[in-house]
This record gives sequence, structure tokens and C-alpha cells, in this order.
Amino acid sequence: MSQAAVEHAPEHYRSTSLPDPKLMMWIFLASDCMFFGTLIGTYLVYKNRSLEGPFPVDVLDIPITTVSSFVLLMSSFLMVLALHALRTDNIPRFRLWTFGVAFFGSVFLGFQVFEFSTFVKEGLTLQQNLFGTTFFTLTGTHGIHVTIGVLWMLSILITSYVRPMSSKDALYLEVAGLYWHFVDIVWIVIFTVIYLVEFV
Amino acid sequence: MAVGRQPARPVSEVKLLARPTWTRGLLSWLTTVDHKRLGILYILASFFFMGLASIEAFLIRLQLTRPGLSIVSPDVYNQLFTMHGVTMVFLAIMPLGIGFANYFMPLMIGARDLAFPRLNAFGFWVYFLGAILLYTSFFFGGAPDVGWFAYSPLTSLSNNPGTGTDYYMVGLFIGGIGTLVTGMNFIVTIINMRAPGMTLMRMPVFVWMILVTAFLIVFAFPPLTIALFQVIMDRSFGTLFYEPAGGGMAILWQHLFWIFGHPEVYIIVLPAFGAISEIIPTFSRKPLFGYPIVILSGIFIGFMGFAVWTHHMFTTGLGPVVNTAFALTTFVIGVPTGLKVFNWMATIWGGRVQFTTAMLFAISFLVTFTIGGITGIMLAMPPFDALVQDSYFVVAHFHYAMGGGALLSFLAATYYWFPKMTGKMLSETLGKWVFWLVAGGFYLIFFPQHFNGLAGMPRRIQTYPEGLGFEFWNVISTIGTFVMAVGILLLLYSVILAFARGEPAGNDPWDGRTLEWSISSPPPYYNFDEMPVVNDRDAFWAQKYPESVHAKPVEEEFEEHGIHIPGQSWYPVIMAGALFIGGYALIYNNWWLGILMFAVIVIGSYGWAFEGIGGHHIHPEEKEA
Amino acid sequence: MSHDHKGSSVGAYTFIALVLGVITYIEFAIIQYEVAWLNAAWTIITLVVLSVGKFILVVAFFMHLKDDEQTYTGFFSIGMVFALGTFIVLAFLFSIRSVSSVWARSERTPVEVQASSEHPEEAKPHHELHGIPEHLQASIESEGYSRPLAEIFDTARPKNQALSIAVPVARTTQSFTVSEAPPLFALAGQDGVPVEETPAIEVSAQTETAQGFDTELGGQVYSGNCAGCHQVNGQGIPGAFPPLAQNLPILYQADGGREYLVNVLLYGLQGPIEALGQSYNGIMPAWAQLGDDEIAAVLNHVLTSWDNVTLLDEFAPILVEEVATARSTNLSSAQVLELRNALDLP
Amino acid sequence: MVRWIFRVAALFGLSAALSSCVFQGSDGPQSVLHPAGPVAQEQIDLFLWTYYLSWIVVVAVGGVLIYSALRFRRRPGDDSIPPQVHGNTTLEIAWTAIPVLLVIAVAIPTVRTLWRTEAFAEPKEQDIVVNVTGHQWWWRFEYPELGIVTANELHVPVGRRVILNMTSADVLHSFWPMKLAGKRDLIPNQNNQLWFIADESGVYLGQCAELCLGAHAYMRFRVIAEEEADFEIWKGKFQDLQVQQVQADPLIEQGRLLFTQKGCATCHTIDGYAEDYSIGKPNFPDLTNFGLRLTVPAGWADNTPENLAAWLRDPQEIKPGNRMPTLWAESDPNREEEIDALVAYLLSLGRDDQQQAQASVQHLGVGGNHGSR
Repeated sequence: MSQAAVEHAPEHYRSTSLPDPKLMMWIFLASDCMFFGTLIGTYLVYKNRSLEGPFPVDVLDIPITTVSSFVLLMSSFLMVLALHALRTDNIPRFRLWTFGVAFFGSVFLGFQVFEFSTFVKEGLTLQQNLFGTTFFTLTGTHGIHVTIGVLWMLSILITSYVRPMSSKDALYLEVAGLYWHFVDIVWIVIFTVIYLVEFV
Repeated sequence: MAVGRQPARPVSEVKLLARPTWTRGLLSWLTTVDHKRLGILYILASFFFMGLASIEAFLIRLQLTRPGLSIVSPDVYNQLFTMHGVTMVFLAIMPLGIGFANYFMPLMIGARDLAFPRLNAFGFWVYFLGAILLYTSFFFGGAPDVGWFAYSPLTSLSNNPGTGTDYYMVGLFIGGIGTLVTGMNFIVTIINMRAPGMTLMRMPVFVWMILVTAFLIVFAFPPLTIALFQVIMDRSFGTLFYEPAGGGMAILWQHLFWIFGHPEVYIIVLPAFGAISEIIPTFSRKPLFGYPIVILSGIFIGFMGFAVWTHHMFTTGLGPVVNTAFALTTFVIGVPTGLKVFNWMATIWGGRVQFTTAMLFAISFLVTFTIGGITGIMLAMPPFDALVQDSYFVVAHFHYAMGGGALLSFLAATYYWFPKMTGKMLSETLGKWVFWLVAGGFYLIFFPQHFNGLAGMPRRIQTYPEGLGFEFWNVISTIGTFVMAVGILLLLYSVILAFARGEPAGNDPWDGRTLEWSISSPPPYYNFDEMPVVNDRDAFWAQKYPESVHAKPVEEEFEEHGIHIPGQSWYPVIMAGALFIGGYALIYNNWWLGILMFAVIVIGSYGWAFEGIGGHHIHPEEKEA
Repeated sequence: MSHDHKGSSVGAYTFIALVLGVITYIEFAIIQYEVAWLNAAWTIITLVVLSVGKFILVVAFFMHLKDDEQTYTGFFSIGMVFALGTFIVLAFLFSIRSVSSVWARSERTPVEVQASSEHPEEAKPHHELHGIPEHLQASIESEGYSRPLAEIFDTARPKNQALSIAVPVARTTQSFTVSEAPPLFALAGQDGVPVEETPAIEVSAQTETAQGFDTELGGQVYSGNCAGCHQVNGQGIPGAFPPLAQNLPILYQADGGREYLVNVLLYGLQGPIEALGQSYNGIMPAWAQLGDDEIAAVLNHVLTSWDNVTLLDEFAPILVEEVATARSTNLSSAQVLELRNALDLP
Repeated sequence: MVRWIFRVAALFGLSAALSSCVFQGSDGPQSVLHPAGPVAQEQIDLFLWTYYLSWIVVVAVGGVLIYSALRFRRRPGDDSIPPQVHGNTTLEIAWTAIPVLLVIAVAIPTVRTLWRTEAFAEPKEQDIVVNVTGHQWWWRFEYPELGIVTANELHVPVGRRVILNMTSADVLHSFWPMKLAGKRDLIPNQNNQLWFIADESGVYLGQCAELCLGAHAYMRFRVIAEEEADFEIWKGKFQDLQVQQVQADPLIEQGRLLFTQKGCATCHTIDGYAEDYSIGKPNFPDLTNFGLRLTVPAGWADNTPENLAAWLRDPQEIKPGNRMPTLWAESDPNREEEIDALVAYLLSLGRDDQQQAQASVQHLGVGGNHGSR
């Protein structure tokens, strides 16, 4: 029996053409649907059941949230551009757009921090009422997802300086991208269900 | 389906910790990523926790033997039945199924490991350490005492100021993460790593059931995880999710828990179905009757598992509309379950049935599960459920369905697969004794509980007054525990005996039908010398007796460039350890420790990501040399 | 890779992004500038349709599901279907539940039904007690459901002290208690931050020894007469019997508190009081049948037990003479309550 | 072959016989198999229907299983390979029909019974409405229309519908009067309804069926179904309550004073204890007319002077985990004397004389057997 240290990456036999990491990510996202489904479901169940204020209509700020939603949507747009750039081996563009994604994500997080601190100033804390409890938990969990995404993007960006990247590595950016877009679509749902519908 | 090749993983190594290369010794087990070793770890851990849960059950039964006993105080009693339930469901039977799947699913589909070996190791260590965390509660202020479904508001800080509930929430939260990643890993493995020719409809039923189970895990655990998280938030940060005084609704916890909880029943029992679907054909020397029907009904059961959750809540006043709807969906599940039983019986019909211990357990499973199913249908009738919900009738029912169903079939699986895992045969003579003691003891314990339930004995009471008609059957039930305990001890002895001087098993002691029997016992670490090529259902049978199944040769072509054995890694156990310690930080609200562990996890995930490919290549064609 | 160039072009991406932006603006506009011809139902439908549109655009084009392997779409759809199905059903269950519970609630408290629909903040469920004398209602109000939140979260949790299984690590000693843990989003001095700062309990090395009072007698009197309600550990029973531990030093140090304590024992106390943030409305019987020495001894006992003495700036034992003096005043329990209310308690 | 069929048949005959023995034997006071009201009757009838159906299934499945396992067992030396049958579509369709039919046969009566027993009951004039509140670990019963508040013992008139509006003051409880109706959970912030009718007079046992920690096992109750006249008498005791001034019997008078001195009054209400009496909490059991109670505490033991004294002496001994304080230190020299006085006082409440209560128990025809559980 001969054993050789691995010098080149081995190719495995696979019964489908679906890359493992990408398949994994999709399954994770399917699972994440249930995570956010539970959080949003809890929010809906407790909607209008807070015993004392501040109530959603007192604190939610539609114009600001619209801007932050737009920022997050555009980060998604930059994400596909980055992937496209990497696939076409346009590394400078890829770096630019990846940085853009991380930057826009950070801007979104900045909006969220601003929003949270405003709410706290207006008397809405985690412990104040059911709205505070469910709202902060839901948007906070989403914020943590965004944070992880930003860190992921920055990691990819830094990696691209440490070692050369090419279109062969597109899969890993694509997987990160899937995650990023998912965070985006969750926000689309949150924006509608929590923010907009409240003011109908 | 097209055959693809995985793109190369980028080779960029930032080595914080070198990939370990031990092949034996404790450290090799700690850092292993081999699915077989992890499977054995899962099975051993499951049996260990099952032993603990049995001791708890034993104390419960002793306490209930006679009215008015005080062998354990009410508080300790509450802890005992809570830990018994939690352990059996989360730490023993479910991981046992996962363990068998871990060991045999790759072998059955002709794979050399799971798709993500390190993630698999991570899954195990997280489960194991989560379980340990849960059990340390006994030493730090008392175990959880809120029942295995921990109904709010019993779990709120005002009603339960001790740390037991925190241990429950955090322990299951951590353990749940492990199960979740393992479920995802299983799906990718089954989709992507089947041997050439192993189409979906040629997969062994066990693999199919594991696939369904994995999907159930992936979709059912998130609601539980979030619900646990909400209670942790309530207890650590003073949120109001389940605080009635703040408007929180206790009933929401029940919904979220059972949205998870009912699929959990199938997460436990579907692998058991799968194992039975392998054992019965093997010992009948016939293929499984109605293969597509068994699989479809498994999928259907899994799907419907998400649509029946409020049948655990018929008495919570949901109203007749909801109760009707969920009673009907529950009845519907009876149909595919019945179909499965019929198909198993039809498999026996016309076969050459060999009464090995495994087969005896399998047959007893059929009977037991049928009884459990029938009482299940009874309990699905909301009016009757109102009469006996939370009584010993329910206790008897779910022990027949989950305890009898899953446990008996996993004992069958143990007898069936033990030779493959160890290369030694378990004594059949002792095995018959084990069977009659365990199955007999089981019936002695749990059948009378139906009667006690009908006599009006509620579950979870530490004692009961005399004269209510509970006395006789409680004594019988306790006697049963002794019988079953003897059986289990005998099994233990039998295992030791097998290691000491068991007969060598050979590759294929049962004349098996699936691929795991085509390789040596125990299997080599690389599983298959060369990638098996599958040309029929029951792949190994078709290789052995091609004329009996008119097997057609496979059309898929492939070439193999040597076998890559994934390298061991420190990171799974480090990350799991960080989660474990972080769990204590969460329980005691020690944020500095929490931040520290969080940092370890962040650094660990970078180390994990940039660890490099590791492992080594072997070339099977040179193996003989 | 085969699907490398399956994705759309940059132009297409830009177009999609533009559409997404426009949809977001439309959503914003619908809410911000009231559209006269859209009623509430149609607004919600429009919003849902628009956001579903955004969702599908992102999923189909940005996540490439439109051109990618169907397996991904399948898996993701299963997740979405399960999540949507489960939680729509869940929300539905709660909505029909609330219908029937409003119905049922009208049985108990007809007033609340209207309140719950109009002003959610007033829908706080409380026990309307039928057939209870009017004057009992007040004490009922202070109990159970109607306890204000702050009260519930700022007071020590009642712990079931009845059974003793070994509890070596109490939550309070090992770590933060919840009220001590800073709320995640609260700023100092705001709601949720514990108002009362419980003084740190430090086990003092020099335990106060008997200084001119009879410790043994005090202990006997206490266990014979007081421990039934105030408990051996001086913690009382939350909601029923006020604690003596940590509470007495506060009373003692208040101006006139010393005399008040003597009077409580001699003449009893009845009516609503607050102790350590929890309200009580009970009765303290008069203990005039005890001798002056017994009353003095038990007072000194409770003031020095359970680390109480460490909370006192200075402590002079209560004298038998003081009790004798107080005995001559002949107060009623109502007057004692007035005395208490007159105390300048923190 | 025939021999085996006989054996299998004998086996099932035996188990069926055994099982019916069990049914015969299960006539305990909490057995759901012998209901005392139409609601429980319908519920158990549904069970019995399914139970008989299930015997068909068990016999069929078990019979075929055992028969085929024995008939097709491998004989020694037989290494032949049986025909590798993969399935049979006709058969599959046929036996899909079997569970479908069975399920339909169960579903139809289920839905019918469900709507008859669980549909929301609108209170009519002759109905008795009771607000039930679950507490750790006792029950509060309020009759809003009658102005009665009591604990742990629910008096209802025979033949009239009793509608319970239920909620909980702390954790979940479940009200389970098994002879009269199935259980319903008591949930904070939620009002649940349960209704039943008692067909005959008698004392019916019940118990909390949802884990509520501590003294959960001891959280029992009684439903006392009385003829209309007796119910009126009971009602009258509450509605025409006399304020009890100083009692003639010195022992009872001592107990009356001790009731406040020992702090009992801080938690427990006794209506008519004194003028302008304004203490006692709704979160603790109401002791008005305590002498009429059959049991102490919360349906655990007969309300005899001995049991009551034992309960007062050491509540944790009788009902571990409960919240009643121990009022006397072990060494207290006055303990027994004061307990006697309190017992005398409490048992005098609502009773015209000592014998009357006993008589009323006898009159209900429950004797010590059921009452003592």
C-alpha cells in the first residue's frame, strides 16, 4: 500500500453535478427559513399584544428603514457583480465589489445600531413589552446574520490579497453570495411584515 | 443523473494547529473524522446515556411501586422523569439512529465518508458535550424538573429560579446545533456521494429513511432552537416571551415545541423503520415487498409529521375547529404507517425466515409498533384524548411507539450489525435470552400502564393515595423493570463475551443484501478497495445471486484516481468544547467567559476554514502489494 | 464549470437592481403618502405582492435559481413551504383562538372585550372577582395578574423553600441575578435598570456578639411566634409575609423607625405596605401578650440575624425600658400604619 | 398448519379474555371506564368503539405475522432462495384501502363526538357557571352568579349543566374530573371552557393532570354532585352568612383569635370572620364554611379533626412542596393546644353542629371509601 501526502487537491467522485458546499448552503438556507419563520411567527403571534407602550407605530421610522432596506438591496446587487467579476477573472473589480458589499452591509448595520439606540431612548427595550422583546430578537438575529456576512466578505477580500484568486474559486464566493442574498430576502420580508404593514 | 466531479478546494493553509495523524489511542478518537469511528462513538454515547436514563426510570418505577412511598422526594422525582425523558429522546434514541446512520449509511451507498467529515465530528462532539452539560446539572444545583417538554410558564424565572431549567435550555440548544449540522451533512452525502449506479430508487430503505430523517431534522430543529433561545432570553435578559405577567402566552411554547416535537417522533422512529426494512428482508431472504410504497409512505409520514403538531395540545382549549382539523391529519398518518406494516409482513410471507435474535427483535417491533399505532389512533380522537391525556395511557402509548418501536428495532440493528462493526458474533443462545427478557420485561412494564391510565392515574405524579385501583398494575410494572434490567445486563455481558471469545464473523454472516456486507468486518478505514458499481437494488445480493434478480450490468463509467482519506482535525472538538464552556457562561450569565469562548469559536472557524486539505492518498490497486 | 456563464449579464443585473429599488420606493410611497383609492386591505395585498415580487427577483436572478440546477430550487422551496405553511397556520391558530377566548372572556369580564379591541394597552387581563365584597377588590388588584411589571421583575423571585434537595450553587451567589444583569439595550437610569441598588452582602468577619441583650431568649421567641410567617431564614413569603432580612435595617435606620418597630410588635399592623419593592396587604397580629423583655429580645434578635447587622451603620440594642414606655401609648393598628407611612423610607 | 391456527387463536382468545378481565376490574374511583355524566360517557363510548375495532387489527396483524413467520420459517439445511418478489400493485391498492376504511370508521364518530362535547357552550339560565382558577397547588372555584367563592370542592346540582371558565394564576394546570368529562388545561392569560353534567349525586374525584411542580401529585379536588335541595342548602350557607362574633365555646373562641394571631388571616379569607374584615388574598384558598369541606388539603385526606391537626402541625409532611408555612416550632409548648383550638374553630365554620357534616357525607352516599381518597 502506498501512501502519498496530498500535494494537489484530490477530485472526488460525485453522483451529481451539485458541488457539496453549494448544496450544503442551500440546505442551510432552507433550514434558516424555518429559523426566521419561527422568529417572524412569534412576532406575528405577539403583534398587538403588548400591554404597554411604546407600540410599533410610536417608534418605527419608515423613511430611514426604507433607506437602509435600499442599501441592503444594493449590497445584494454588488454581490452579483462581484461574483460576475470573479467568474470573468476581473480581480480588481471583484475586489471593489466585494468591498462594496461589506461596506453596504456595514452601513446597514450602522442604520440598525442607530435605530436600536433611538428606540431605547424612546423607552423601548427588550424588557419593556412584547413588541420590544420580539422586535429586538428578530431584527437582532437578522443583524447577527448580516454581521457574519460582512465578516465573511471581508475574509474573502483579505484572502484574495494573501493568495491569488481566479474564476476557479468562484464557487466559494457564490456560496457566500447565496448566504448574503438570503439575508437580503429575509429583510425584504421583515421590512414588509414588521415595518410597512404597521402603518397601513 | 449526471456524474460530476467536485472542484478542487483551494489549497491555502494557515496552520494554527497541524492536522493530527494519530491512528490509535485516545487522541486519535478525539480528533477522528472517520464516519465509522464517529458512528461507534455515537452508539457508545447513546448506550451510555440510555443506561443513565434507565437508572432514572428504575428509580421512578421504584417510587411508584406502592402508594405513599417516599423513596425520592417530589423535587428529585420531577428531576428524574424530566431527565429520563430528555435523555431518552435527545441523548439516547435519536443519537443511536444517527450513530447507525453514521456508520452504515456511507457503507450502504458505497461512499468512503460523509461529505463533510470534520462537520460530522463537530456534530458528534457538540451533541456529546451538550449532553454532558445537561448531566452536570445534577452536580450544580439540581437537574431540570420541568418535564421533557418544559412547558412554559413553568420555565420562567419566577416559577423556576434554580439553574436546572437553564441547563435544559442551553444543553438542548447546544445539542440541537450538533444534530442540525449532522442532518445537513447526511443530506449532502446521500445526494452526492452515492456509488456509480446507485440511483435514488436503488438506495437501501435505511438510507432513504435517513434521508427523510435528515430533512426532518433540518426543518424541525430550527423552531425548537428558537424556542429554547427565547426562554434563554427570558431567563438571562428578562424578555417577555413566556412571561404571563407581560402578556406572554404560555401556549406559544407548546406550539413551537410540538412543531419540532412531532417531527422529532419520526426523527426517532424513521431510522428504526429503515433498520427493520433491512433486517426483515435479510432474514427472509427476500427483497423488501413494495419498496417504492415503503419509501413513499416514509416520505409521506415525514411530510405529514409537520401537519399534526397540535394533537399534543388537544386539551389546551384550541377549540373544536382546530381539534377536528388536526385529528383528521393525524388519522391520515395512520394509513402510510399501516402500509409499512403490511409490506413488512408481505416481505416475510413466502420467505425463508430465520429466527435470529435480530429477526426476533424485528418481529417484536412490528407487534409493539402496531399496538403503539393503535393507541396512537385512539389518542388522536380529541374526545378520548381529553379523558386520558397526561395519564399513564399516554405514557404507555409513547413507550410503545418510541420506546418499543425505536428501542426494539435498534436492538435488532445492534444484533444485526454488531458482527460488521466488530468482526465478532454475538452469542445467539444468549441473544434469545436477551430477547425474551427485554421484550417480556418491556411488555410487563408498559402494558399495565394502559390500564392504569384508564383507571385515571396521571403521569408525573410522585405518589398516589391508596384505593384508587392503581396498586396492582404498578407492582407488575415495577416487576417488569427488573426483568428488563436483567435482559439489558445480559446483553452487556453478551457484548463483553463476544469481545473476549466471540466467533469471528466473516464478511457476510447473515447472507446480507446491501453493500456493507461486501467488505471485511470490521471494515477497513478506507471502506471499499475499489468503488463499488451498483446495478440493482440490494446491490450486494445482486452481485452474489445475479440470476435471482435478473440484474442488468451498470452503464455508468468512471475512473478512480486513488482514495483520499480525509485528515484528522483538532477544530471540531475545539469548537465543540468552546460551545460547551460557552454554555456555562450562558447559564451563569458570565459574559466574560462567554466573550472568550466566542473568540475561540471565531478563531476556530478561521482555523477550520484554512486548515488545508490534509489527509493522505492511498491507491487501492497497489494495496495488495 | 458548466454553470459559470449561466448567470445573467451585468446589464440584466443592473436592470433587476433598478427594479428592486423602484419597488422599494413604491412601497415606501404607499405608506408615506396616503393613497386615497387604496383601502387598508388592498394596501396590504399590494405590499405583499410587491415584496413577494422583490423576493422572487432576488431568488431567481441574484441567487441564480432561474438558471441553476432544479435540486436547489426544490430544497429551498421545501424550506419556504414548510416555513410559510407552519407559521401561517400558527398565526391562524392564534387568531381563531383569540376569537373564542374573547367570547369566553366575556363570561368573566365583559368590560374587557371592548378594551382589547380598542386599546391593546388596556387589555391587561385581570381577575374580576364576582361575589367578592367590594372592599376585598383592592387587595386582589395588587396580586397576581395585575402586578405591575416593574414589581415582578425587580423583586426577588419566590423560591420554593419547602423541599430541600442539595442546592450547593445558588444562582444569586455564583453569578449575576437577572435584575443585576444589565439589560441589553437599556441605558443607565432608564426603565429596566434596577432602581434599587441592593447593598452588597459581605460576610463580616466580626460577628456581632451579645451586647447587653438576651440572644437566647430572642431566638426562642422568634421561632415560637414569628418564624411561622416570616420564616426561619427571615425571608418571609413574598406577597404574603414581608421579609425581615435586609428589610429591617431600612426601617430601623429611618427616622422614628426604632420606635415604630417596637409599636408594630405591641399593637400589630394592618393594611397595605411595601417592603423591598414588593407590596403586602396583610395583618400583623399584636403581640402585647409577650413580656417587655421578650419583645426587646426578639427585636434585637431579628435586627442582628441574617447579616442584618452588617447593613446597619450603628446599632444600639433595643432596651426593655423602651418597650415599657411604648406600651403606655396604647395605639391602634391603624395608627401604627400611619406611623409607618410617616417614616421616610428610601 | 391447522394446529398453528388454533394456537394463535387460543393466544388471542386468552389475551382478549385477560383484557376484558382488566376492564371488569377497573372500577376504581378514578376510572374513566365508568363515567357518571353524558360528556364522559360519549368520550368513553368513542374509545370503546375504537377499542373493538382495534382488536380486529391486532388479531389480523398479529395472526398473519405469527402465521407467516412460522409457516415460512427456514428449515434446517434449507439454503434455497425464495422467489425474489418485489411487490404487487393490486395488493398494495387493496391494503391501502384497509387502513383508509378503518380511519374513516374512526374519524366519523370522532368528529361527531368532538362537536357534541367540545363545542362552546353558551350559558343558559339554568346552567351553573363556575370560574375555576388553578393555583400551585389548589383550585379556586367562584360562582359568579351565586356570589360564592370556595376552594378544592366543587358543589354542583345533579342534572344541570355546569360550565367552567378556567384560567391559571401561575403555571399550567389541567382540570380532570375523569368521571364527568375529559380534562381541559388551565393556562395563564387564556380562558378555557369545560362543561359537564352529573347524572347522579355523589362525590367524584379529580386531579390536576399537568405538571405544576412541587405538590403536583397532591393537587386533587372533588366534584360534589347534589340533589337540587341539598345544593340549595349548601348555597344558603354561603349566601346567608352570619358575622361570627365572639364564640361561646372557649376552645373555638381561642381558635378564632389564633386565626389572626398565627397569621392565618393574612392569606386565608373567611367570609364573615368579623365586621369590616379586609384581609386574606385571592391567591390563597378561601376557608369560608370550611367545616363543610370533605377533605383537607386539596382533596388529599378526609377533613377529620385528626387529619386537619396533622396538616396544621406539619404541612410539608402531609403535602410535600406546598406553600403553607409551618406555624409552630417543634419545641413550642403551646403547639398542640393551639392546633386543637384552630381545628375546633375551622371545623365549626358552616356547621350547625359536629354531627351535621358527617350526616351530609352519609347522605351523599359516598362513605369513607371514596371520600377518603
